[in-house]
Amino acid sequence: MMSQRMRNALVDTTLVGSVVLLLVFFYAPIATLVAFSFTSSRVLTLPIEGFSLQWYGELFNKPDFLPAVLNSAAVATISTLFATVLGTAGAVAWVRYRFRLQGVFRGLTFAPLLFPQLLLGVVMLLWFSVLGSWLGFSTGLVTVIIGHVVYITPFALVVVAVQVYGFDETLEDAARDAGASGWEVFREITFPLLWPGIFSAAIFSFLLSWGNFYVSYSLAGTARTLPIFVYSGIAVGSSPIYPALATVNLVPALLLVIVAEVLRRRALKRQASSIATS
Amino acid sequence: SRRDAAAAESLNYMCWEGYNAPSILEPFQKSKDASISIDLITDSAGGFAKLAAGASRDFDLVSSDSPWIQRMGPAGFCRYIDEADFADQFAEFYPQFRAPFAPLAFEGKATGLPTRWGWVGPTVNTKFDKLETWSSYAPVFDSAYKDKICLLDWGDWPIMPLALYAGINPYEELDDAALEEVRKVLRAAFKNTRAIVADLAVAQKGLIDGSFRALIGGGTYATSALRMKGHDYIQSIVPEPKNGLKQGIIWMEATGLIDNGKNSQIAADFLKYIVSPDVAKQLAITEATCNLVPNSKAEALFSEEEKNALQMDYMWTAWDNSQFHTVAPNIDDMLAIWQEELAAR
Amino acid sequence: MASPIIDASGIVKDYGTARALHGVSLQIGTGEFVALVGPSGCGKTTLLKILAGFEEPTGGHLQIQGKDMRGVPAASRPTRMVFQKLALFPHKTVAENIGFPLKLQKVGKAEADGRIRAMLDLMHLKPDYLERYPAQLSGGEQQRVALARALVSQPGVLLLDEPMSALDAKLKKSLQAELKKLHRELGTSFVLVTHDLEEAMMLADRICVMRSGHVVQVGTPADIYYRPANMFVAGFIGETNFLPVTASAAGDGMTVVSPLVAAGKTTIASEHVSPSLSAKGTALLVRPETIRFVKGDAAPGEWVLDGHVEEYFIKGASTQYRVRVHGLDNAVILDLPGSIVLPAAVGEAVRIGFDPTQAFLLSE
Amino acid sequence: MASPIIDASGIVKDYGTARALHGVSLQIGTGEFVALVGPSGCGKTTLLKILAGFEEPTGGHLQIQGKDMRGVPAASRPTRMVFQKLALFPHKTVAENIGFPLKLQKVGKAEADGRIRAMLDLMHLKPDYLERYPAQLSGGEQQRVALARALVSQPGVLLLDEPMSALDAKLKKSLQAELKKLHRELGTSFVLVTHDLEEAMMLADRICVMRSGHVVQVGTPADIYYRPANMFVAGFIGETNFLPVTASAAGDGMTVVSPLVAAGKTTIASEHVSPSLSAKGTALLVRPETIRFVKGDAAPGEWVLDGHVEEYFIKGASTQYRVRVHGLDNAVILDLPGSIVLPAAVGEAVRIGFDPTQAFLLSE
Amino acid sequence: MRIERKSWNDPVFVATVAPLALVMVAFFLVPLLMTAVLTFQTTQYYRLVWTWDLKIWTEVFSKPHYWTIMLRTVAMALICVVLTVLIAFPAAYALATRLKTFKTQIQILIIFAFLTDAVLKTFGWILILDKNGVANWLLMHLGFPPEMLNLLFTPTGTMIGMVYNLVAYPMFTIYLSLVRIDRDLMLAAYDAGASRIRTFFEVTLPLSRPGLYSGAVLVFVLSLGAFLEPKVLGGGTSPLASELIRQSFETRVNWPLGAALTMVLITIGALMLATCATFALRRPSTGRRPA
Ligand SMILES: Nc1ncnc2c1ncn2[C@@H]1O[C@H](COP(=O)(O)OP(=O)(O)OP(=O)(O)O)[C@@H](O)[C@H]1O
Ligand SMILES: Nc1ncnc2c1ncn2[C@@H]1O[C@H](COP(=O)(O)OP(=O)(O)OP(=O)(O)O)[C@@H](O)[C@H]1O
Ligand SMILES: [Mg+2]
Ligand SMILES: [Mg+2]
Repeated sequence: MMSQRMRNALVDTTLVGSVVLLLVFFYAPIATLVAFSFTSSRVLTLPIEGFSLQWYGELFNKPDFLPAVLNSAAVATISTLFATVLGTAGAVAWVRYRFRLQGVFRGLTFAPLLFPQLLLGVVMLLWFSVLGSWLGFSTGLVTVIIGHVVYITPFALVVVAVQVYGFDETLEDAARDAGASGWEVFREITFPLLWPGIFSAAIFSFLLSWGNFYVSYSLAGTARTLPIFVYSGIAVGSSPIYPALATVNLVPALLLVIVAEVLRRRALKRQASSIATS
Repeated sequence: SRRDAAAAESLNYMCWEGYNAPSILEPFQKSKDASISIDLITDSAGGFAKLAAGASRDFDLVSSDSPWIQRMGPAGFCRYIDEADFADQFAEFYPQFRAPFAPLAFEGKATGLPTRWGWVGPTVNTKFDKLETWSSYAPVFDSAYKDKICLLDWGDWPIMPLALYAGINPYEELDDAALEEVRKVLRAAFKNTRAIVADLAVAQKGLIDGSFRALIGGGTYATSALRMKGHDYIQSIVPEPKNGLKQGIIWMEATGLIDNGKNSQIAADFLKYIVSPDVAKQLAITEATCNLVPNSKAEALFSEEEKNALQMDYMWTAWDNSQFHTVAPNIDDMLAIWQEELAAR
Repeated sequence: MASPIIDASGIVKDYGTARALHGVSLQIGTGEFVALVGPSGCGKTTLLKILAGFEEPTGGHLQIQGKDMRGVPAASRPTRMVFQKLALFPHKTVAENIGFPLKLQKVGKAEADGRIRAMLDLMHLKPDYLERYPAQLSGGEQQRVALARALVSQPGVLLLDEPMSALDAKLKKSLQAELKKLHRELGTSFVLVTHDLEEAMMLADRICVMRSGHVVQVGTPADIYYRPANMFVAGFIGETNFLPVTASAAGDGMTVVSPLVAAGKTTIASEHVSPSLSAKGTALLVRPETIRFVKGDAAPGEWVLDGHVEEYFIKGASTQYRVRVHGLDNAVILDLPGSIVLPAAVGEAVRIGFDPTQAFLLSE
Repeated sequence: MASPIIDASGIVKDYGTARALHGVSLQIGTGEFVALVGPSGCGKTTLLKILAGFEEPTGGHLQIQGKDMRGVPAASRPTRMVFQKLALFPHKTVAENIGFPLKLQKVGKAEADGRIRAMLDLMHLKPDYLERYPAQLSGGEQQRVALARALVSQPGVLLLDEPMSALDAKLKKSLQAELKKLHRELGTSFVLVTHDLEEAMMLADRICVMRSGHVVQVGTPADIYYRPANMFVAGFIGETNFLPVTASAAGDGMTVVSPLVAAGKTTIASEHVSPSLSAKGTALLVRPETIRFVKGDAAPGEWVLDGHVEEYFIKGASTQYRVRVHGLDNAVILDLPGSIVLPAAVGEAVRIGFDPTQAFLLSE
Repeated sequence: MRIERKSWNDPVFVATVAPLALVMVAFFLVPLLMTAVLTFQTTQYYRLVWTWDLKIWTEVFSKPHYWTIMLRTVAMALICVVLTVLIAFPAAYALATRLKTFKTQIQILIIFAFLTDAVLKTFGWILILDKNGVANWLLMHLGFPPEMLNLLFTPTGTMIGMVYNLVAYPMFTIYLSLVRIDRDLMLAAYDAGASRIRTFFEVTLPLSRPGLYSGAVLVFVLSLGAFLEPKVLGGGTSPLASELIRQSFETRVNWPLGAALTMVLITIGALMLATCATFALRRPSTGRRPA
């Protein structure tokens, strides 16, 4: 029989190992892309021939690359905002409230999850062109955002619902008792306590919006987002500019990781010094 | 952009990658004081679907595969053009493309102008296979090629060559017996198929490293860019006629004017511009793909390497041994069979 | 009461099919200090929550400051509550927790800081706890933070649900004194749920005794202790000895006879007789501290019983003896002032005596 | 102690940079009942958690049943704990909560059911609570479920962190009696953290008094109460009066002189003198219950002080008087046996007296 | 958890619920109804013809291959749910309990892995999984026989891609549930004599159910809609429902068929979820009976 301590060590190693393996898993294709982005050959075959940075130059020289990045960022930011706010409200209504027509509300806010997104885009386009001919507008970034909000909000809702579930409302009682109005209770208690869920929901919303192709493609009109840029390029044969794009993507991640580490170190130092002086 | 606001007219243009090259668009925008917004198609059917869902209201021009342009006439997305208005352009075309040009006509009315072309047959890597091996589609069904065949998942493209091999001309009206033959040939082909890919990059990579011995349904569109980069051991050929039935297929891209009620003159000007020799040359050689163009005057503008990449010495042989890719009357039945056989695999 | 600040009548509360309150009526005067006591699960917390507005009563009426409270949210009521489970905000520091009501009232930063520090002093908390989170405090420290949060904004009615159960004796004493002082100074009404009877008796103007959703008796500490409505109240509030007696009306008072005592017949004045006395089954309530060991002669009129010491506990200020007496089911409990030299050992035969006229007569 | 079941020596515990325990040493004998008392935040819970194996001590040694406990997980220790915050499993019913340790021991269903029901009876919980979830119980009911869960599997050492703070007096008494009975019957060691000094004195064989991470005194209840190591222990355990005196060695005992009392000089036997007495600042500890109102003559040797009644509290079994005496900063506290007729009113001039030879001499 | 009854007369409540409800009614319900209406139409010359007949539904119910693909999709989705949860749980648990120091960095790295375009990453997987790709190349250099792994263009390849793209969802939802569990509860279980594994199954796992379930639901619905992975990594030879719908919609330009298949997919998904929900909710997950 294994000793208790060895077993614990084994469990710890397994757990930490699972995270490490997961990170390796996540980054395996990305690392491969990064490696291939420096090839001097146009065709991506092993072994990698030569080294060059030409694809980075080509990527940034593509006239529609930067606009696509900007559009994606704008769409993702705005959609995230809406999806998170609506999803949070929806999650609270799902889990904590009982009201007339709740079944309908639940069905309506959940169903988009089940709707295949490529069809969602086309059917919404159908509807927007009807609306557009009545009200005189064309599809563009605004319709993309609406599409994303419809598509993403249910995801945000589910993620926030995890946090709403089992919420200790005596804390809200305590705040109300201290004289807080409904809004103050929300701002001071409910929101901060739901924050981890809301934050995760926001991140998921952003990622879903950022990476969405089909809904954007159907609703964007002549505007382009990053996935549209990638898709339409790759469909006719890719060159290493797309792996180069994957590398470019990593830069902010690494910067953020470093910033987080610096912040953590600084917080630790501050804490230590404040304890020392008190 | 600032120019959008300043420009006299703006055009919304749905097209394949390549048509949107700045070197093509910029001069036109400057000379006509117009601004052009691009929506890139990722596959022809998808573009059609998008227009069908109502996007046709917002577009002025479309460049896509010829059968889809041909469909856009009766579907009501494209306005028919008067071939007389484009007499100067037709005059510069190779004779094969001159008006009246049936492949782009519906009930005698033209739906657009051809802009690029090529042929579909087996695409092979001559480092692995001799060209003669592929003078017929037979290896597709040969167990020696098990798991080495790649079909390109571009709608009807991969179905047509296989039907031709089965002795069925898919561009004619088909009866149930003929459809049954198509079903059999698809089923047989799927046995050796390693992958059905929609992504040229994947197909090209497999072809170069030998994991695919042949691409079916891609033709020159899938390979000319590779040849341009020096991989000229990759070739698209057209098999010998079989029992009198031509086994190759000529594909073509065309550009049409979208029927959005504006009847824009500038759109028609662009149509003329895009088939002019200088522009055609640029359209032929792009970063992603290289293709032939119908304008005969452009031929003089190509270098020797470019001609080699485009397999120009082979083009009329291919033409002579090929069917023309148009709207097949029973395409929906064949696609349904394709779906069914795939599901049953 | 001229104008009760809280006027609850016939409050009923059901949880699903279980009834937690069966028509509770209670008036609390302005500036009054009322203690709520009763066995665990009798509905004390439920009643407080209804007063504070966290639970809607299933039935009955509730007025606070003369206004009907139906549908009035907790935030709009002049009540402030200390929760039994504290309900400290886990994401706020101690300072933010205590300062929360002030923040809501938009009290200036400087003043708020001052008041928070004053509360901290009052609660004997170290100033460097201000930046800690509740999870980093001990149980008693958390309770003090909860108390501070409720007190800091000087509410109209303070509802306290066992606010001092996790505090040590010394601190409890000092906070009890502070609470009493605050109560006097602020003139707010206090409703205190407590299990500590000494606490209830020391602090409250009136005590309300509850039992399984009913109010059994409301009265001053002396009423409750010396004139309990029935054996439940008597037994709940402090230790008791019940001596079965037969009673008969005799002029102003009652004549009682005990079969256990030799000269067991005496007359008890009417103020020592429960008003709700019923004919069948009467008992004499003899408090442990009124019984003594009879060493020499019995005092005149004293009832004397023979027994032997079963057990004793040194409780500190007093020593508790349990004396087994022939003819009684339960041991008789005596509370003698503590002393280093114990008056009797286990097993020793003793005589115990008490003055029956100082005892209280009630129904079983 | 021959073979202590728990032998902790020099236990140190740091939370970040804050030190919660500064080298605590404590031996607990097999079958012994030890109570842990001390001000809030002194480290009682921390010590229990280290014994149970939830926290690794920063320093020191811990042996349980003779085995070193370093790295031994909680599950493998013969200890069972009742948590201060209960830690009932919210997703399990009452029956599942109580039965959890049995389930882990693979006790058969029938037997487990029987034992769960027995615990339920013991804890005065209704059988229909079995299917409820903890959130549907009152605070006291939850505490009883937590107790039941700890007791059901009859552990070797039971660690109780304020297990009865939310219980009403009557229930507390009855559970205290049960706990004492269980302790006798099972022969397990009990370590009880409590704020209720009466509880500690009644139940424990020995009491360990802690203060800000240190053990101040360990001893029997009588030791702690009558022979406190210093003023902190004295003040913490029960009410105290300290009379400043000057002391000088006199044969076997000490001669003490009080400037406040006319005939203020007497000799105190050595067993009434703290062993750790230091020269400077000595005080006489006079327990409130040993002081009386002197109505007629003082008894021989009695020290008498004049003062007036500042306040009194009816505490039930006793009545507390606070008498202001000229020359003393704090009011003198008296604990008189309770009675319906009060012996003195607020403001009344009184004489109070006590026997100085029964008082205890210690350092300030 | 206390459940609050709300009335539509309560303005605050209306303000919380109405915007979402309105967005969904205006931009989802209408398209959904349009989809339903579409299923009763036919096409001619790639244009819709308004007919109101049951032709499409007859076709859907008479052709078994649609149902084969639907079943395959559901099976793949269920496998994917199981795999992602099995992978995500230990990682989420480690993140919640062990890796406190590097938590933020790990989270950032995971998030940014998802900022890279899915198409690109899938392409990256091709470069890895191909017979002469990175994985086999590495294995060969480690002394394994050449071309040992043949995962590309197989259903396993599809599954790798699906797990890759979806595992982050349950990981985050489970993490959210785990960090909320009071540590004392685990201590209480250890104390009662439970091993770490037993504690995990008795306390940690049941209390993390909200995260587990919602993560599973997200993975399930997203797997039902998976199209990229089967098409690219699966080599398109065993298409799933989304690809079927795409083909009907785009290649065949048969919208009524695509719409009908969509309705079938939604119905199957909803039924599956409803079944699982009744099963899962038979036992309450936070100790409060479902009200
Ligand atoms: N997680 C923590 N982080 C920092 N400090 C802590 C933490 N837990 C406890 N402390 C501190 O350690 C000291 C001892 O805490 P402990 O909980 O042992 O006290 P206690 O004696 O049980 O008090 P109480 O009677 O109030 O429950 C306290 O000052 C407390 O503030
Ligand atoms: N949410 C609930 N669902 C069902 N029954 C409940 C609920 N809350 C309380 N009860 C029951 O209502 C009764 C009264 O509960 P309450 O909390 O008011 O008791 P309490 O007097 O405060 O007790 P304690 O002194 O133990 O805190 C108890 O029997 C309890 O079991
Ligand atoms: Mg309560
Ligand atoms: Mg504690």
